[in-house]
Amino acid sequence: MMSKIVRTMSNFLILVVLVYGLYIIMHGHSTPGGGFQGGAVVASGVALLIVAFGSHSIHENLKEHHLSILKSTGLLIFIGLAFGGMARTFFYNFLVGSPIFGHIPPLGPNPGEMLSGGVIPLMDIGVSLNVAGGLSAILLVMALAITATEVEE
Amino acid sequence: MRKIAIAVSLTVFIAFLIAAAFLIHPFGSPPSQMDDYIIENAQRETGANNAVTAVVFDYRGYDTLGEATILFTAVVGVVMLFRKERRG
Amino acid sequence: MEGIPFNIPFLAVAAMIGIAFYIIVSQRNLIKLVMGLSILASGVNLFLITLGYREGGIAPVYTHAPTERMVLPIPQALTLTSIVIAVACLALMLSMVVHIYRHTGDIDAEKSRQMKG
Amino acid sequence: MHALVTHSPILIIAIPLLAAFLIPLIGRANEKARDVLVVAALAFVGFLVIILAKDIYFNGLRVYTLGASSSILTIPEHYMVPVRIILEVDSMSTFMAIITATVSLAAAIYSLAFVREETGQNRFYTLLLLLAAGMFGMELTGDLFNLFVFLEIASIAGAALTAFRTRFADTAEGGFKYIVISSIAALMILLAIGLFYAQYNLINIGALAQVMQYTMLDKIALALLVIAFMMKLAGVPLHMWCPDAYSVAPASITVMLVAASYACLYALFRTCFTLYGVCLNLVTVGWIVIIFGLLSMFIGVTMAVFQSDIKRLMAYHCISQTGYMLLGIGVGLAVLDNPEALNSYGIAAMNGGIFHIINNALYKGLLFLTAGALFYRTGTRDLNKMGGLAHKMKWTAIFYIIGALSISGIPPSNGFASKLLLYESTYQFHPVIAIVAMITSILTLASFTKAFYSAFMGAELPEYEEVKEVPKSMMAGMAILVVGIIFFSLFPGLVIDWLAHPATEALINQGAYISGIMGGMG
Repeated sequence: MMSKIVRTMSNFLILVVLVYGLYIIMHGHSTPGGGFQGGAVVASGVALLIVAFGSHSIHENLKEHHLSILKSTGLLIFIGLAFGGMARTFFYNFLVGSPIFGHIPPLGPNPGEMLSGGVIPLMDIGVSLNVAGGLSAILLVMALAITATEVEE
Repeated sequence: MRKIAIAVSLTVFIAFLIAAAFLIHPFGSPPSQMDDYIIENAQRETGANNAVTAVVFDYRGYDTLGEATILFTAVVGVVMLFRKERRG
Repeated sequence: MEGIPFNIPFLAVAAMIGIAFYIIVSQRNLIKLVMGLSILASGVNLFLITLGYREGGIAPVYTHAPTERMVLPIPQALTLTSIVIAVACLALMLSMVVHIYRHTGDIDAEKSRQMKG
Repeated sequence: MHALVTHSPILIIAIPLLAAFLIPLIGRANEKARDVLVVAALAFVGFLVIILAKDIYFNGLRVYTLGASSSILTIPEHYMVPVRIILEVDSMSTFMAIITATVSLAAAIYSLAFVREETGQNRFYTLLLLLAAGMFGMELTGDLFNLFVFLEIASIAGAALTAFRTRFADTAEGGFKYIVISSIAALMILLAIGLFYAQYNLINIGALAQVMQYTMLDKIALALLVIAFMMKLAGVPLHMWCPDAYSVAPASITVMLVAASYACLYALFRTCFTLYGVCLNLVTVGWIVIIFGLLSMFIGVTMAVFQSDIKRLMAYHCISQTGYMLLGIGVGLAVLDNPEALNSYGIAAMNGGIFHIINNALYKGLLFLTAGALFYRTGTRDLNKMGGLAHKMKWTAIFYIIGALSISGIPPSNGFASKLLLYESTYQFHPVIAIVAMITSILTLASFTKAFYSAFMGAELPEYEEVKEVPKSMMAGMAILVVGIIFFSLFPGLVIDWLAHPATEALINQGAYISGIMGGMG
């Protein structure tokens, strides 16, 4: 656990980090970024908390199985969307042209649109849940391992 | 004896790497038949402005599934290694 | 690259991979071995990303794009995949090193039986 | 039914993945449901593999383009190269998939009792399914980068499972060696993929094979690929990790790791025959493979004779048996552009080598499982500490005898059938090879007889008074493999005609593989 200044500041900074992570996740299909990058940013927020508050006090609120559920859910969303195209082929982008995220932007350089890309933004969300949960779990477990604490089943 | 073998094979390996660096296409002008298709058609086919994301989640989405699975595997592995084991 | 007689970026890749292999075969400390592998992974990633560069190209994103000439998108996707894979491997290797340290009290490859990368 | 066959290549990979993602959620709620899910998923995949294999045997190879509007649309309309990831399945792929499906089903059923006392079972089964999915992915894909990705899934899952029993001192070491070797091999493969991409801007195996020029860069890439796959399948100069990893892994996982090393063997064959094919300097490359094979055979078996740890002994035999497969395939490769020699003994040698893969997966798997059964009851792997167990563990002893007879190539067994094919054909290629192969076989028999005597015969030791037969699910896991061995011993001709020979044909016929991707242009 670090000093009070650091803890107060990280309480504030975690919001900024999370908002930035969400921005990167949600705009993956129109600007550089995406699920992996945004998920890593969110996980870096967890790293900030672990450094500021110490791994034990984080572990009291954030158990490993919460993260496990998070990453399983993310991957199930991802593979579910892939199965969704099964009427044609696995991973077929079945939402292009449909009302949900189906808008196709004008070809060539353009300002970009939020509701385009078909399944891509949804897959971004699934992957980001997996990456955020997974990297946080690694950070938390390894931080606990330094103090020789083992994880409950 | 073993050290000499390692040194020789390492030298040969690095020599081949440097040879490859000279033989490869000049930096900045790669062949691009597969990528040109994506640059031209990614917007039309997927509706995503970002061609890299279009490749990651559409054209090579299956690789990305594998990649997400690898991260999942590694996390499950790491957490499994630090689990509480019943003694005896 | 007019004016430069050879491919400096590719030579940098060759140097990185060579250094990494040297570390892997010469170091006995397991953490250093893992670092060598990490450098090897970075070298290969650098190789993939340099393959896709097109002279004067911009990132292949159409949002507010100034020109039509873009670098190749596929190597960037491949590199993204291989970075994540490298991270995953690194995490697992380090946790195994932690376990080896707990059991033997040492991270020297020679001392804990005949460890050889 | 038709739709099921069309989609079966991807379902074989996606169903274990889906089950693996579900296990963390289901396993917390109900352990029984989780066990049922694991076995049901693997059994269903086995069923899919069989219908896919049947379809391919009758109708030829199948492609599956991921994400395209139709699964057979390998190349986008009005374009000349494939852009998307394509699964390409021929008889060789389904042959390997049958091995993986059988072995993983047996391993999963065996594990039900084997790891019942351990913690972390949810993660164990998740990783087991991911390991199976990684192997299926490697075997069914037609894309080099995808091969790399699934190789990594199999490696990481395998390494984590190797270190599963963390209370023992040497498990983390075994797992660490496995992951280090796997990472180096995988990065070398990635480097080779980069070299191909730099020249041809392609990553699809069939499309690359069509335009392969065999330039200097291609030769470097070939060397990288061959060394990388040799590392992964524990060919002799690069085999040091293998006994350490195999001996510390739980027995059911060792069996899976053996199957994973054969998936790498498959990748090596794909590289040599399909990716490069006739543009190689065939005789040189063929002889390199043969020499690797001879070294693996001989050094593996001589090291095995001195081991007292039963699983280390079997691991060295594993190295030595891999040598036989390399031998058969190497002979085939060396005469690939010589139709006369190919027809008179080349195809026979390849049939023998490929038949040996499935035989070895079955009997080596069975032997590792019996070693696991001994460990389960006695708590040791040291042969010197065991003795007189034949009465207490009757079925395990019988299973061990079946496996040992088969691996040593005693006449009625399936091991004899494949070895005979290899002896006959390699003798025509070069007599010395056949002689070394026979000596290896004799040493194998000697070593397994010794192990049998020290574990099962002799005086009953007082500390094993309480030992009894292993639980039913472990017996069932072993029985699956025994049934396979007995079937293959009774009908070797049938197996060669239906499985091994189509696989050989698929490897030799590079043109069919290319035209599967490129259409009429191949």
